[in-house]
Amino acid sequence: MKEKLCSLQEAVATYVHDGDVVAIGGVGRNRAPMALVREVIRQGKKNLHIVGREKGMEFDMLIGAGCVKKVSFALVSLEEFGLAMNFRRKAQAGEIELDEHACNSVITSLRAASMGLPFLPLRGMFGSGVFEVSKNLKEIECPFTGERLAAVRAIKPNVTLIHAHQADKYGNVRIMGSPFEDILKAWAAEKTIVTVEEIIDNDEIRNNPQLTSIPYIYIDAVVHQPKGAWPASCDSYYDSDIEEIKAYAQAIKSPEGFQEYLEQRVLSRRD
Amino acid sequence: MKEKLCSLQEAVATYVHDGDVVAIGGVGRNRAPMALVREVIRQGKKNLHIVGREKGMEFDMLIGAGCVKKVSFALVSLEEFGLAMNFRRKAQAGEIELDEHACNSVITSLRAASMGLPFLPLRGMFGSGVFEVSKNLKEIECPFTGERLAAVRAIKPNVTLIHAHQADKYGNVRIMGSPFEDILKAWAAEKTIVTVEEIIDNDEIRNNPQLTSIPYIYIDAVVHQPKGAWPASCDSYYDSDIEEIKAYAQAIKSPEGFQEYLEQRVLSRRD
Amino acid sequence: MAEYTTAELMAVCLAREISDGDRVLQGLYSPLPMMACLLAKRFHAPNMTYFNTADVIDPEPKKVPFSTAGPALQERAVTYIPLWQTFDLAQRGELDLIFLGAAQVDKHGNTNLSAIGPYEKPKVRLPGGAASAHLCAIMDTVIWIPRHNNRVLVEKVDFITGQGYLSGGDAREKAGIPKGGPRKVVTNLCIMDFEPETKAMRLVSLHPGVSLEQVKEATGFELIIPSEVKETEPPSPEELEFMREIDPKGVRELEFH
Amino acid sequence: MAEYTTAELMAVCLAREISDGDRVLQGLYSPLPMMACLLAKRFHAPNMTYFNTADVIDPEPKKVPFSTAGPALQERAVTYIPLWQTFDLAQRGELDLIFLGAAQVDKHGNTNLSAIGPYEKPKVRLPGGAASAHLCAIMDTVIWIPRHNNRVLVEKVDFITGQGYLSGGDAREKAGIPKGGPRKVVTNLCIMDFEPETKAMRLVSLHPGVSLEQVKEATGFELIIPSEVKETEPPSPEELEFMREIDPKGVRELEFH
Repeated sequence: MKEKLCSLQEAVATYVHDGDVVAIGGVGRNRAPMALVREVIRQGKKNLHIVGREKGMEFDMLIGAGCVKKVSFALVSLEEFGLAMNFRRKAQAGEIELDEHACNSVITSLRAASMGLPFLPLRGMFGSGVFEVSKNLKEIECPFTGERLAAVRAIKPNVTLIHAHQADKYGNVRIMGSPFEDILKAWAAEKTIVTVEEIIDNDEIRNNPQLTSIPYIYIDAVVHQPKGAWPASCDSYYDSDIEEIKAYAQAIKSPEGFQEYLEQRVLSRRD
Repeated sequence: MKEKLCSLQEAVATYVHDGDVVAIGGVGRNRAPMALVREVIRQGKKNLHIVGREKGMEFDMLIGAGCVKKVSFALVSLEEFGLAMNFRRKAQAGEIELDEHACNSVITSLRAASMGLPFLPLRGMFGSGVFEVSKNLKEIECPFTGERLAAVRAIKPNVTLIHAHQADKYGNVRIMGSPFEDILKAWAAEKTIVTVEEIIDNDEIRNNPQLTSIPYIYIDAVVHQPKGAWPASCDSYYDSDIEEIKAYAQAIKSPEGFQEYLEQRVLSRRD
Repeated sequence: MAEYTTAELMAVCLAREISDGDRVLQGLYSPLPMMACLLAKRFHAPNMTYFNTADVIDPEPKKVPFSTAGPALQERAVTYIPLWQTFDLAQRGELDLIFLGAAQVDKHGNTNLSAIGPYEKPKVRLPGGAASAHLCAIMDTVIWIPRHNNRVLVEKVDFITGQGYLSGGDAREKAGIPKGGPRKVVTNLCIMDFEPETKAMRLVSLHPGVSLEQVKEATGFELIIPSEVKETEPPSPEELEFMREIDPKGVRELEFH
Repeated sequence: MAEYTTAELMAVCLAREISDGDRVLQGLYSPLPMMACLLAKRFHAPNMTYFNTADVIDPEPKKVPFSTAGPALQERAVTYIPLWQTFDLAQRGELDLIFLGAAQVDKHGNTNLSAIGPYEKPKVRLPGGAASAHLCAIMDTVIWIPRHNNRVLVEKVDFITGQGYLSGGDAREKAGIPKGGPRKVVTNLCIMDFEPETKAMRLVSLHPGVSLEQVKEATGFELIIPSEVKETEPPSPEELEFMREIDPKGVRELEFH
């Protein structure tokens, strides 16, 4: 096992490249890897294809900051705090390519990649416009039963960004709460960066192997980043920062408001 | 949540029926649900289609006892203690139907069922006689890339039999060691019976939800059966009983020897 | 009778769709479904199984969180379960019900959360339909609409994100998605279901104080009005007390501001 | 030089096939591969990743168990990993090596663990090939044979359970399984590899004390004999000491009784 501790800056500089397919952890505003997302923006990465299921502020921020070319998603929203206005504006202006999915079809895309397969079958989908407009969903027949199924094309991320609770320096990661698709995303990706609240000893890992959510083989960089999900929540460590999210929801109502937020809360700061 | 505690006899009488597809937990002689297997034999179940990856004494015993019509398997062996002679004899005599697999194709059969799909794709398999002779493996093409893949037909067990470490009375199960395919088998099956070393309180489950391997929704009967894997091992509770397994390996060298073993060690006893 | 808000009434209407023993999934940004699951489990369906987007089964939260995937919704759960496993369960036909929101719903129960106007050049790009294009095709759904008006309840959705009965009748069977479909639509004004033959939306009950005319005017298509239209049963004092105790911050009211 | 058994020599031969950083899976009923992984990790490949059929990664057992899926092989592991996840990893091309046993192996490295005689009416029904029909098609393998004789090393296997180079040459490519294939065959007499063009088995080294004639006689096909045939390097005293410490009950000798 090799040591993989590095800084946020180094992790993003090394493993995130312009044009990459980037899977992002968490759901809604829960365990979103916000420090990593802000660093991607500060480093001015471009033409990213971002992938996630039900995503919020982090997708909207990357899109607003001009880092994104394509979005594979089932939902982009700030939940009860309002609309992801950067997503909406750029989508309406045709400035981002949308690869719209159902939750389970985008999950299945990642699942196919995690299994090393170019596609996986899925039930449902027929009759939805999402199926009809998609280039990544096709109809197939079961070779045994003749049933009609959807085929879902694999999405293999170049890099996955996640925030977790604990890891040792080799990258044995513990998620101490909802797993979401984070584990699947780490399996599927070529490289995975994890920010963690705490670095723990390898002995702790070995004394409780049941608690290891992602073993070191799937992890390429470990960044010790307490509060790395802020203003998103990190189960049992902190809840989401409602005031900050409201401020964001307010700011993105105009492009100027977003620009100001970006300057003040992202570009002129360091995580 | 409903209480699901019952006796071994009751569990097998209620949930295992002649002709059932039965998935059996454990690997080799590790965490094989031996008490359940012996009870299935005592109740004289017939025409079972048994399913597992790398199986040992429990498959051989069921086959020898005349409970089995069909076997889906990748390996049946007593490992270093010798051959599964009942399996060999009945196979050679054409008295059981063999559905031979690679480990991953039989796992994929169960995985397809656990996903509610009639088949799943798989790489590899081409060039093997296993692929050529199988009715449950076919060649397909990826609808996106054109790649040739194997399609693996789902196997949906009517009932899965597993032995685990702990459960509450509702069937929230903890496997405190190697998971093998036990979890997958419980997901895939219509019904699952679990024997456990210990019954624990529901509060213990709720205080450590990370440790629940199989939630109650997949479990239909919980049997408190300490040493329920004997003579197989149960990780961290006991190792396999080498002397008993050697005795079995010796006994099955002849049909008469097996019959004697069956009488003395299974039929005339209760677990 | 105790006073109650429209949100509280709608929450109990959703809860009543849950039978004892049902397996129900509550999605993201779903405060009313969250309340409905907790209500059902507390009162009439103690053996229902509650799955949520905090990826757990049967939590016992002391207070509900703002985000319906928030950490508080994990409390005292029996297990963590990634959503993909719950979807597998749905695909095996073992999930009984999911609640759906929508920006538009049409007379056959099709829902739109993708785009207003043409899909490729939308006038308004919506957030996306989350689980709907998959789950609506394979299981029963109940749709909740906090703002019943004729921009939301439309003759035909601009885009089918979640499958209702498509063009009605046996259109689902023909499309290859025979199972499930929308069972009820619960709005701030009334409860509706679907007429069995045509699969067109039909009034079931009016909420207390709401008139038939009010509903007709707020509905962008011709709603089937049966001979008998009941009044929706209001929440019981016990249900109200429970909601107010578990949700002191008023998460259930968030969609109604 | 220290005395050693054939099992010990074979274990170090297998270990030498593991490079630092490799990801290696040890299967069921695989005492020598188990020893090889532990040896490699202890000596020349500390950064190899060791997967096993006890469903863990990188255990640090104090003593090895009889069953190579036994509980002792979980000790101080970094995680549990069900085998299906390890197979996913293999399918993604991220597993570097697996060791295979066989009842028959032919000159192109095809292995048989299914049946002697016709498959449908076998003279001898064998236990089955475990992972081989899947993994042999997608990755590198090393075959170990404790009993090198001409009933085991045959011109053509009765049944291909695990794919070697099929009929040789570019047969794998033509069959649609271009990646991987058997790299070495390690027996109780010698080490062999495959001639790059024809993919026919070729002698690499003779174990100390074994003659070329002995190997030729024990091989059921014409083995390619290169101009230079080395002697297999014996285990070092440190390797022997390690094996004897970790395996006092002689699990490594089980196949040689």
